[in-house]
Amino acid sequence: MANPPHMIAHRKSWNSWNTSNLDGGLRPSETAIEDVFIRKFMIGTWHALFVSEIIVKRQHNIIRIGGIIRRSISARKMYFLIGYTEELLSFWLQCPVKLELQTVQDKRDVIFKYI
Amino acid sequence: MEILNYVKKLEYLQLTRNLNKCVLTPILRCASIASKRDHNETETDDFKPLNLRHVKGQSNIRRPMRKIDALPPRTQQMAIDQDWGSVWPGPRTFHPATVPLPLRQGYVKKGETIPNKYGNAELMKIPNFLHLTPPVIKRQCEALKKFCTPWPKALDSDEKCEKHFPIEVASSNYCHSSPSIRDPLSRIITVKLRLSSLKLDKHAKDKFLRLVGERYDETTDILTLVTDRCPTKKQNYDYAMYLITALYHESLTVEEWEKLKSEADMEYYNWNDSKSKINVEKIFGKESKNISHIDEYSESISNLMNEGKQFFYLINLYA
Amino acid sequence: MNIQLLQCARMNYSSSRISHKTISISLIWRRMNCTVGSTTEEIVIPQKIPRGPTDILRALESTIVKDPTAAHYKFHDDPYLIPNSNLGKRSLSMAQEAGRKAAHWVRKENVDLFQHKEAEPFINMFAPPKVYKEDSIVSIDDLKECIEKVNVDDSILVYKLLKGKSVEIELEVMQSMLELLCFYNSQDSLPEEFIEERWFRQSAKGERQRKTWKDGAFAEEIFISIKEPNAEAYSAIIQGMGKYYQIDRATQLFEEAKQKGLTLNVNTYNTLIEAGNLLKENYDMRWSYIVQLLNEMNDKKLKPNLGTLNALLYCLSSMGSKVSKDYALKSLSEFRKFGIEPSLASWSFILQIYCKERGPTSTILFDIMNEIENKEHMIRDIRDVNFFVTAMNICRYHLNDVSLAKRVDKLLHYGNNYNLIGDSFRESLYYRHFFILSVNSEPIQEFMQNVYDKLVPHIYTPELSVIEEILKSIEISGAIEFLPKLWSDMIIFDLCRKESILNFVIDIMISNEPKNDPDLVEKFANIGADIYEKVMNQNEMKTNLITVTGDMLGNIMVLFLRNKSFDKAWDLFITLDKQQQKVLGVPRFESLSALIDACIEEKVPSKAILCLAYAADVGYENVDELAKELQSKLTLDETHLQKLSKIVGQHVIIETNE
Amino acid sequence: MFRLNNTSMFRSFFRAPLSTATEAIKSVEAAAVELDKLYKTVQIELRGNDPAVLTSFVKFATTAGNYLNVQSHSWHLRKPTHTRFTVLKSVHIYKKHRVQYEFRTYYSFISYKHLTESTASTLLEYIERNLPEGVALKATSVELQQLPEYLLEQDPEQFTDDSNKVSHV
Repeated sequence: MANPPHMIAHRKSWNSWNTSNLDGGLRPSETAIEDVFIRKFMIGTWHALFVSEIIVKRQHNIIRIGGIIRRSISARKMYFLIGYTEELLSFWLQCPVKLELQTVQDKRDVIFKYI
Repeated sequence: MEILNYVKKLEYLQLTRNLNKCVLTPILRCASIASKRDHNETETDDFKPLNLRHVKGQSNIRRPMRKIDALPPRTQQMAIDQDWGSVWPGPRTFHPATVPLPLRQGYVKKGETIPNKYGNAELMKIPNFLHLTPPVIKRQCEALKKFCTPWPKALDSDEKCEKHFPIEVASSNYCHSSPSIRDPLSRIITVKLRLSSLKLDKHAKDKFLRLVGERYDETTDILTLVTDRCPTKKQNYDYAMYLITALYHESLTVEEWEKLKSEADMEYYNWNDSKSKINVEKIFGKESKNISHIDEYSESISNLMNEGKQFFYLINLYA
Repeated sequence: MNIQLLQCARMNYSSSRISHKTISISLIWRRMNCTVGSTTEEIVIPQKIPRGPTDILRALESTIVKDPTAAHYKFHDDPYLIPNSNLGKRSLSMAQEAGRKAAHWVRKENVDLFQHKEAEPFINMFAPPKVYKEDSIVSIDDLKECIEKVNVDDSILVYKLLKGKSVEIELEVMQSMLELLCFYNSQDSLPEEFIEERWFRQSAKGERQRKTWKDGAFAEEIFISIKEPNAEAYSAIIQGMGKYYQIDRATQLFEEAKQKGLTLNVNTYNTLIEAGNLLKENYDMRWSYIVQLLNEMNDKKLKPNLGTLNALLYCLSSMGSKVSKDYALKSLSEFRKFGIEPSLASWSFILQIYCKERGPTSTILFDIMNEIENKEHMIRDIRDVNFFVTAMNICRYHLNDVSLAKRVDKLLHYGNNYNLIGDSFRESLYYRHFFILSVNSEPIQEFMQNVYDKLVPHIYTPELSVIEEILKSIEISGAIEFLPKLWSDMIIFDLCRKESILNFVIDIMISNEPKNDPDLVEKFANIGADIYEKVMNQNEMKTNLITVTGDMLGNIMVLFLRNKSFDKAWDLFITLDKQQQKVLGVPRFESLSALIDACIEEKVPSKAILCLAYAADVGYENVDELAKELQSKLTLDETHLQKLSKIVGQHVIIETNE
Repeated sequence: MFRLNNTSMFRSFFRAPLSTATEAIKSVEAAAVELDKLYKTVQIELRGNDPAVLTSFVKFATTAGNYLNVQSHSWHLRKPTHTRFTVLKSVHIYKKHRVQYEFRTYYSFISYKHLTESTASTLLEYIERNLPEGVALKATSVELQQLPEYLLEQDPEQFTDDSNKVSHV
């Protein structure tokens, strides 16, 4: 997060992985809008839980959403959110959606550099 | 009325409290520890002001978060000789508690340590191939072998392939990351055909070549047809095959008007049929094959007519 | 629309093309063989290997074995999100399903927002369901679709709407509607996609024999509205009533149909045979009733099926007389003549018939296993899922044979047989039997290595009774090296809330002192510290608190002392001394004397005297000897001696002084 | 001649329907056995943003090909193609200051040689299923076909007739 966008592919990697931005890629605008939608949805649904960017990976018609979250709510609530998010986003985007999360104890665990 | 008074009183109280904060505390800080303790006690005993104006200062005391223990990462329980292909069977975002490797990733300045795998988003971003380790590929291919068939032994070289299978049909399939599996480009069909495999005589070949135009490559003797006007691959394929059939049969038939073909319409200059031959015979007064050096002459004329009056040609000829 | 048309066209094309092509190829081949083939080698084109759309995935899946460190794949693979107890497994997967239900609800509430079609080809599961209201315009096709999609409520609504418009509904649709309503008792069941709820639902044992058929519900309405109901209609309604235990009316309708001279289908007879248990009280009457029904079937030339066999065996299994065994075997062989192979459900009924709790031991399970071993079984009867639990139960209680249990377990893991385990309740019951049987009949080392480590915690989380058995086995064999692992598992599974089990663990640790293994001693001390912390920091608000006994604390103290951590032991003693109202009873004398010995070793006479005072307070007799020992080992000053004399009396000290 | 044959066959069909029916079934079975198509080459073009991912994938795909006994070779384009967008850095003004966005697409190619249809579809499905995120794949297959019957057989009369005519001209 500490690196500006022009450092992408040098010091850090992309947050969205899809084939729309390649030569001859299909649906570039739709993909971008959907990615924004996914990010907003995740931030709102998983309120104050994400401590990293939201990574959206698309492979065939599967969308995998990754990220790091805090352990500030119980595992049961998280499972509710997982079920809800996966199902509703699948309905909306009409692709199978999978969450691939990593939990950390504290916000500070993901910070490795202060600027 | 009473309420107003109350509020005023409150304001007064608050003022004193603020005064306390601004003036007294710094002084008291300098004072001895004992007196400070006394002061704190008095403050807590103090009448608590009702804060109506701004609720911000009134933070309700949070219940201390119950710390929920997580299991230790399961990398610790993994056996050394475990079957990695079963632990990580498919494509998945990296997870530090499942991958027992001491990985590090991230950009740092010189001399600093690269951040480790826990809570590292960079490692989660990059597509990994942890599910495709060499032994796993081998194992999976073994399982897939039952779906494969061997290539016919008799067709081990390109020449043999070409001899027995003169038509090549090329088409593409696309794999994108999108909810739709369609790609308009996949409809295109390219059919290649070696012309010598068709039994064409002189006239038919001539007609065929005139019909196909630049789709025929003389150096390789290959006809290439690209069809993309129909919406599906199958239709385009059928169309291409139809084209070949139509071309073939069309070139075999001889129409009435083809007899009108004159010297100017010939596809190349043929001295034997040309006016030059008649003229030469007229000059010499005998048949052309009896004239000496007639072969060189006819060849030069044909070359000149067929290749054009190119400078290079002349140079080559006389140099 | 266009695309669909094109696809149709394409399909036609391809089918015609295939036949055409193969013919042409064969023709060419013939010629090639005579012209080219004779001079050069023959070209052999291999045949195409037919392959379904998921065959590759299945082939790849076959290379994967179970990973013992991983949780079930329905759980998120993260240390925080992996459930560790039975309760956790249940609540987490149910929470996830609740989230999915919430999403379904959102979609249902906002149908108009989910009308876009992004995917190509479109996936129907992502589309919102069609909503029928009182004022929606419906056609007969809608009704057909509702029946097709097993929407009971919707089909009732659509049916009513159609009736309101007095649309003529053909008999075929009426029949399928009636069948739907009878099968589901005129109400919607749990949707197919919520598998977790099905998995964790308690086996519906309690409500088994109760009448649940809705009298006068829509199913009956439809049945009445069919003019001159035919045999199919009668069959459907009788089966529905039989399924939901409305036996009286089912038989009534059965008689009615018979009077009309209708021939009901086999499944109706099966239902009626099963109802025999409820209809007739006497065993003999039941049997004659069944025989009568079978004869009737024979008269009407109905061919019995597997359902008939299972219904028969079900009735026999609850009869319990000696004849039932004979009847069971006879009917098995009889049905074999018809070419009907018994399913797993039949075998489980046979087991129930043969292996009664108080009856003689029967080894029929060996014969059954020989019959069904090393085969992949498909579900053919809904009660097939009972087999593995029943078989394991018999292995444990009836035969007590671990090798047979292993054979059963092997069969369970053969191919896709694991699908027949049933639900979570049956699964844990199965493993409970298996665990207790193996821990009681195998050496503990082998058990831990072959069974425990492979199945716990992700496939099966042992219950308290199982843990108790394992602890017993550890105690008997003295295999204390497994205790630390078991203890950490117990903490994870949240099984250490019971006082008896805590005491049991402590007792094992006390009575089996690891002599020359300092590592284990330390681990034991840590376990002690865990227990100590647990019992002292209990939430007062909770019910069923663990009572803290002095005995327990004394034992923990000994564990500390064995680990040479005197300070901890001393802290514990202080709390013991101070919070006497909280601690029930007193520690054993041995624990106290061990502490005093340790005090002597540490050369802290004041502490030793304090301890001595405590021992004297609670009234142990042998305090005198301890005091003597203390005096002899340590040189005490005046004040200490004074205190000592106060505790044990002057005589002891004087004696030693002399 | 042809017609005669045809009618006689129909007659026999009616006379002994059973035997011919079984024969018909047999012939259907024979037709159902489908022969493999032959592919001269299957060329795979990969596009991706990250060259490292592409190299890993190419390595995987060639290894998989080797295990399935398919010859393969691979190559990369040395430089990526760039698609650039230049826009104002500020929202509306300051024309001097711009920012440039760029899409880079790296290309890799794999070519498999001599596959039967079963092998090709298996291999393709296997590697497509394992295609990493952010990589697009294009598989071009070149199928070998024989000349259709109707292009080989000619009407002999027409043929000779034609050749005569041409020679006359």
